[in-house]
Amino acid sequence: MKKNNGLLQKYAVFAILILLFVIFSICAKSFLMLDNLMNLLVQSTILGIVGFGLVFIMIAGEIDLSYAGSIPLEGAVFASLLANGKPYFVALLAAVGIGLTISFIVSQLVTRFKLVSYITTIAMMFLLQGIWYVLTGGKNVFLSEEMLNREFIFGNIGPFPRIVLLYVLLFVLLYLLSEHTPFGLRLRAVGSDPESTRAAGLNPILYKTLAFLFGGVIFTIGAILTTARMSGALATSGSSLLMPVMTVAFVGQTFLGMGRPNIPGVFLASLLLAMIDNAFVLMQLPIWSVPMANGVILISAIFLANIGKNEIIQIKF
Amino acid sequence: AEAPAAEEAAADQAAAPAEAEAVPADDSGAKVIGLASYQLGNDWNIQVAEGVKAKAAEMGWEVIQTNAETDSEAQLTALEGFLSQGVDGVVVPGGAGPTLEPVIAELKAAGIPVVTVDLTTQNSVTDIFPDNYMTTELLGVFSVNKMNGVAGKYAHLTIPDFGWKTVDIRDKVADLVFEIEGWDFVGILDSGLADAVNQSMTAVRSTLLANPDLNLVYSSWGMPAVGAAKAIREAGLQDQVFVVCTDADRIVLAEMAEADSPIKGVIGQRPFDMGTMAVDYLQKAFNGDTDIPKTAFAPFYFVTNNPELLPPGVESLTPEEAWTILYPDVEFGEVN
Amino acid sequence: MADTVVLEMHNIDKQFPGVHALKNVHFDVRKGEIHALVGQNGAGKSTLLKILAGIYHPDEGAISINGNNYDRWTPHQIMGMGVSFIYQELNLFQDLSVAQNLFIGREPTRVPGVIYRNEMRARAEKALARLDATDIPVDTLVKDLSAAKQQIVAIAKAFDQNPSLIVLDEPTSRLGLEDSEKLFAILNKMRDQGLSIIYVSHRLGEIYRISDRITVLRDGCLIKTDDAKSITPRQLVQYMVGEDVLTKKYKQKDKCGDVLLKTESLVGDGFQNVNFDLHAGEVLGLVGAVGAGKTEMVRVLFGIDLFESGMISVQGNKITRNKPQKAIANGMALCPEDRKYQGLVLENSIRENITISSLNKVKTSFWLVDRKSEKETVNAMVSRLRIATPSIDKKARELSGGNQQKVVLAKWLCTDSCIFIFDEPTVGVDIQGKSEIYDLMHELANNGAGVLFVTSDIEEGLQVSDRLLVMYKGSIIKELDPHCSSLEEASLFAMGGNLNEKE
Amino acid sequence: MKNYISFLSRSKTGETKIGKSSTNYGLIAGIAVFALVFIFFSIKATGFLSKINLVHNLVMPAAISAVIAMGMTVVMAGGGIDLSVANIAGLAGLASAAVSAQFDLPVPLMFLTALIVGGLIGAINGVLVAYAGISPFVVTLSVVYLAHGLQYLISLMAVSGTYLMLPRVVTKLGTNAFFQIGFCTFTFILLFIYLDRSIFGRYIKAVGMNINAANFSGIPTRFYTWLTYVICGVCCAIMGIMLTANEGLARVGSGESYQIDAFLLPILGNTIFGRFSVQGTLFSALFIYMVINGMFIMGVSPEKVKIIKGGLLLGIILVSGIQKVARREN
Ligand SMILES: Nc1ncnc2c1ncn2[C@@H]1O[C@H](COP(=O)(O)OP(=O)(O)OP(=O)(O)O)[C@@H](O)[C@H]1O
Ligand SMILES: Nc1ncnc2c1ncn2[C@@H]1O[C@H](COP(=O)(O)OP(=O)(O)OP(=O)(O)O)[C@@H](O)[C@H]1O
Ligand SMILES: [Mg+2]
Ligand SMILES: [Mg+2]
Repeated sequence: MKKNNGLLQKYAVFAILILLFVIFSICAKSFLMLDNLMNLLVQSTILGIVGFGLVFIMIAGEIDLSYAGSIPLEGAVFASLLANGKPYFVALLAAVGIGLTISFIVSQLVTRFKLVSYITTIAMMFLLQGIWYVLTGGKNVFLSEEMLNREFIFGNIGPFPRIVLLYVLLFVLLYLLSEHTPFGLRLRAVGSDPESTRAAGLNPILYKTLAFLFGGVIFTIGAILTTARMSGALATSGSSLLMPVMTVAFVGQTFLGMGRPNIPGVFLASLLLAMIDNAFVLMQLPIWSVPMANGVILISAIFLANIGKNEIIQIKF
Repeated sequence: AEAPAAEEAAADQAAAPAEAEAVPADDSGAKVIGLASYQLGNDWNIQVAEGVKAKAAEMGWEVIQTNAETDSEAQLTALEGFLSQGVDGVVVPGGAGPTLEPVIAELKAAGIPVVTVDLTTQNSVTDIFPDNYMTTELLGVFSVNKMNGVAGKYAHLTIPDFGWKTVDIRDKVADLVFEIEGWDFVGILDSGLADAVNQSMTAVRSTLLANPDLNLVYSSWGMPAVGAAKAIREAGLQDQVFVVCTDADRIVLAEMAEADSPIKGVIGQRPFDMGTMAVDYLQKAFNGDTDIPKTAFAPFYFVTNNPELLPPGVESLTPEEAWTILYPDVEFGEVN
Repeated sequence: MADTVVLEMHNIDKQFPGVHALKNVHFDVRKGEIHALVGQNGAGKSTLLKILAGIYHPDEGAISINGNNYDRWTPHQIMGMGVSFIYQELNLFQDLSVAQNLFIGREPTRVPGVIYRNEMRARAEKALARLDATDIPVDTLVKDLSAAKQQIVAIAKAFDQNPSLIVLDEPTSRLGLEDSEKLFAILNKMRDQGLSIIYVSHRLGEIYRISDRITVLRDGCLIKTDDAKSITPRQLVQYMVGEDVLTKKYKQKDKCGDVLLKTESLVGDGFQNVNFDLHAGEVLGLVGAVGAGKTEMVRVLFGIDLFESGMISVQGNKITRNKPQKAIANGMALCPEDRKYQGLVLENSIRENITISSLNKVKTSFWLVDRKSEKETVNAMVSRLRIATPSIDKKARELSGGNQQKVVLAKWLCTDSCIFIFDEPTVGVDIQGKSEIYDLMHELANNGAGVLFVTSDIEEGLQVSDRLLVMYKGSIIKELDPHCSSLEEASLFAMGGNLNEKE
Repeated sequence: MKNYISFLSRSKTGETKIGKSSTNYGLIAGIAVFALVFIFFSIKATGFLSKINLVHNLVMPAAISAVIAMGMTVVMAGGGIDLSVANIAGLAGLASAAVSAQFDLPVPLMFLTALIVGGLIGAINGVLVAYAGISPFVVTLSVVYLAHGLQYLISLMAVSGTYLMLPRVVTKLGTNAFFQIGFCTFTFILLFIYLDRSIFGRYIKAVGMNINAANFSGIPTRFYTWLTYVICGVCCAIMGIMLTANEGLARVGSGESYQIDAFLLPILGNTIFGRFSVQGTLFSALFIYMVINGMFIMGVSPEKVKIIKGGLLLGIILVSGIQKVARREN
């Protein structure tokens, strides 16, 4: 009911991003170097892409935390196939196929059986981690440079690493899809009120399923990029993404005062996180200060974006 | 790094620390080195980092330290940061070798020498290891002697598939040693990394229940051994089951100090010295030395109250002695 | 032509757990008629319509639309047949803009797959203009609109789909006089163009004004379908209720007690300069068009929102920073406008809802709830207010609207309140329920409480109140004596006119 | 009570029907599955029924994770969520170990320190959620980072910067089943009374289910929202004490292996019991730990246990989901 379009709220997080950028440029030598900035972009890429996947599902009003289980699994399948001399596209297809299968199962559990997506996808995460173990015998699968063709993914086009271009491309496409197409609008509608969707003649089950499948494909892209970056599939690659990805998805909600899951927010939030990590190392601050700064910046950004709203936000289970 | 490396170990053991004292500080100006720790969650890893920092301070170098908290991607990120920052040298204690290989290669290409501790890489100047082959074998011999030459039944506590090279080697060697001796293997028990004491306590309790005739718990690092000891004491089986492990953490030594402690043999590594060794090798690399071994081994102590169970010629320390050497600032038995 | 049947629902039967909501109901609609569907709360009207919409599946029965028969049908099919719905609980997306709401599911595109925003806005403006609702900005989020405007958006959406049959479930319950009139005009025009309309309402006046035929449901059974002209209002009420109910006139009370509630030049968001007294023993009516600011003022009185300036005094205590706890401690009670989201915790049992504000009275030592005395209190309330439920442990969600309203009232009767504020207590409540609520208000007043009765239905305001305040655009512009004022006079004030102008 | 309405002068109009709310099939199914699994293990897993197994391997670990999950239950019942529970537990344990090392505090004071630290962090969470109106997901996520940083800061007090060892008295207590189970029982009883029987519990549940209606009913919603986080923080601290005493040491990251349990158990309890309740959480804890323990004795490897745990969870949720769908179809 209250008008809440103040400049501060709208641009607070954006302002913090800029402010930190300026501070870091001054305080951290070599922060502004092109090399470092490119590093920073590369480092935010995987986080951001997996975040895009999560946000798509959040736009449809659900959440999917199973990525912490599916990413290592898809990575392992991808890497083992490559290691066994299978062509690139076969490995790729297999990984995507697995991602789609997992997402399809999750989506059916959530939509047809009306299961709460938090708990369903956490259970799924456990299950997938177990399956990962059985499939790999518990071993990390490493790939050599030749098998991986790492250069193909991380090489540059002009001054820009390919992976960064891919990231920006995905960002633009997904932004258009989520904000400017009927599909995106309907996902939002389904997310905000599934009952009314039915009344509007749209099938919420269909749209939620599509959102999960879409998210699943994006998670798979994340899995493949992770595998490429880590030169192999690691057991820990999923669980170490769990928290940061949630962070970018939630912090992203406050960008531009949208107050709802959105793609540009994830993009900027992933940059923000990568920037803090990067600059703190450059400034040689003590180890304990990095998590503390993360916490303080996160909370103050959102505090500023929230001033005047002041109503208790509740979680639906 | 394969088995024959164990042979070279003896020579390096003696040589490395001796040299450490000998190398003088570099006058050619202060260096900046990056220290990209994989994790800082136990005494061992902290001590490596402390060793690096102490030695670097002595040389008047600056150290930039990062902590990946077991996230390989964070460690990779840190190394990429060092690269774009243009540090003079890098020390990498722990981590997943193949993951770091590309960035270490880039560092090498940029003329920045990298010394790793506890992981195998191709493009580093040298990889420093505790001599896990020899130490684990010693623990095996010690255990057999403790059983008067009879093979018994043992359980193996570790963090499966953690990608921690040292632990991997210990696991493999241990299982090999015990298999050759004809021991009965009960199974791998997962200690986990967080809350390892607690988790291994529960695991060992259940194992004792299913295998009342267990004789030995072999633990590939320190904290789970403490959990195992607690579980064994709780079941009143101190006389039947004993524990051997690697890592003379304070908590392990404190546990050993208990009169009825089931922990009988502990390998005390010297992580601090591994840290100083790393800096020494960097110094050599800066000086353009060519005789740097690709794999270097660090010295260790065998800690036990029963030295008679060791093969002849192997020196050992009592827990008190080990404590005073490893933790000179704290009085033995004092908890903090 | 008037006899062509466009919709026929055959032998519809529907059971919910514990409720037989529809029993073998037959219902048909002809081309070009307005067909009123009436019945008390819980009679099954909304259920019948939701079955038509394909939201619920009937246990038995079939439908035929324009001669096509269906045994099982989906919302999509029904919409494809040119049927549009306006539900009792508005089915708008609160987080989407007006334009997005209007065109969800049929978004205009220029480049295939990309929404053509300008076109969408323009068409939204046109759709709203058809209802003379040009004051609704098409880019605002629906949640930022007033309830009345949301209703208009829903209607505009339904009309814009060029339906051949349109279903309206209590559309005027949130509309003001002016907007209702506009709606009737549009409906009449549509009918004349051959459109069929199903119209649900609890307001008898409206039903007779616009409907051609009337179907009466009672307890899930079909009672009567006939031409509007051949049913007298009295008969209609009889069909609905099953017995004869007379509209009572309440006797004017001669003596009034002390001032319980007093405001002086109260200013807040949505109203200004409000002065009035509420005395013990009276029912003070407050009427005004929807959007006049009544709810805003009431929220401030109860401390939900803060006021900007002025003064509130309750039983002689001046209040500066008000909040609900303080208001309740001062003896105030509010039955809010939106009983489902403000009055009740729908997932909680009736018992828990009734005692939530008076737990202090049913606690034992250490703040534990004394379940025995709680049960006694609740049982007494349930039987006294005749709340129709098989058990006090049933969820509030499972009650009909009128009964939910009674639960809210029961909650306040359990507290030590002496000032009762009712904000639109009879919206969506059937005739019998309404008269019970009126009786209760007068009973409270007769026993020495002060009752502030807020309503947009000026007729009931006149019928029930002892004194009547009229609010217009946030100000109280007139105090009327309901016993000697006419409906026309009161409505004129509520619409901002005054007698001088009229002369 | 003032007599504004006639019946209040005690004209009791007949006893009204006292009915039961609709049968909770989830609960029946949950208990049945629990019983079946218990019987299965009793027969198949040697030593499962022994006292030491039931007490030390099943109930004791379940007790530790139940305490942290019960704290989360209170928050969830109030409509919030707290991602920082494990970190608060670790921080409280570490802080108490640190003060005990620094000032040689007696054991009760050491425990008190932990409770104060836990309560304080909980209060910060609560203020930001309830009074500043920030999403609990974001607030508690930030506190995850903050608490983690603080843990590092405190760990600098340790000899070599890793972990702090606890006094021997505490360590002895920590492996004592009475101590562990006692702490859990105590927390359970308090919270059970608080949530299920007291007027505050009613308030919290009303706030959790419909904060608007709670406000209109005169419940100070902000205060009670705040309170749920404080209670949760204190529970985390209790769990931190139980865990660190059990381990004999406190270090950065202590308690993190319980993060998932804290999240899962209340939701599982909610699925089975139909609402957030400490009894549901406790039941879930016992259930999960029974399965883990039984599997372990039967020689299933830890990783397979993970599959079985995930599958079992999915199974239970699926049953509740099918039941929900079936009820709707009715
Ligand atoms: N989803 C549901 N689950 C259980 N019972 C329901 C459900 N929906 C409606 N009912 C019950 O079915 C009966 C008919 O309800 P319905 O909403 O159709 O009445 P109505 O005539 O529209 O009343 P009102 O005038 O109050 O809107 C009522 O007893 C109601 O409690
Ligand atoms: N559901 C709602 N959501 C958001 N704002 C609302 C809502 N209902 C009302 N408002 C706000 O209140 C103002 C007037 O509302 P409303 O029409 O309810 O006033 P009222 O005088 O109380 O009329 P009535 O009580 O007859 O409904 C609107 O301009 C709007 O800002
Ligand atoms: Mg209805
Ligand atoms: Mg109103």
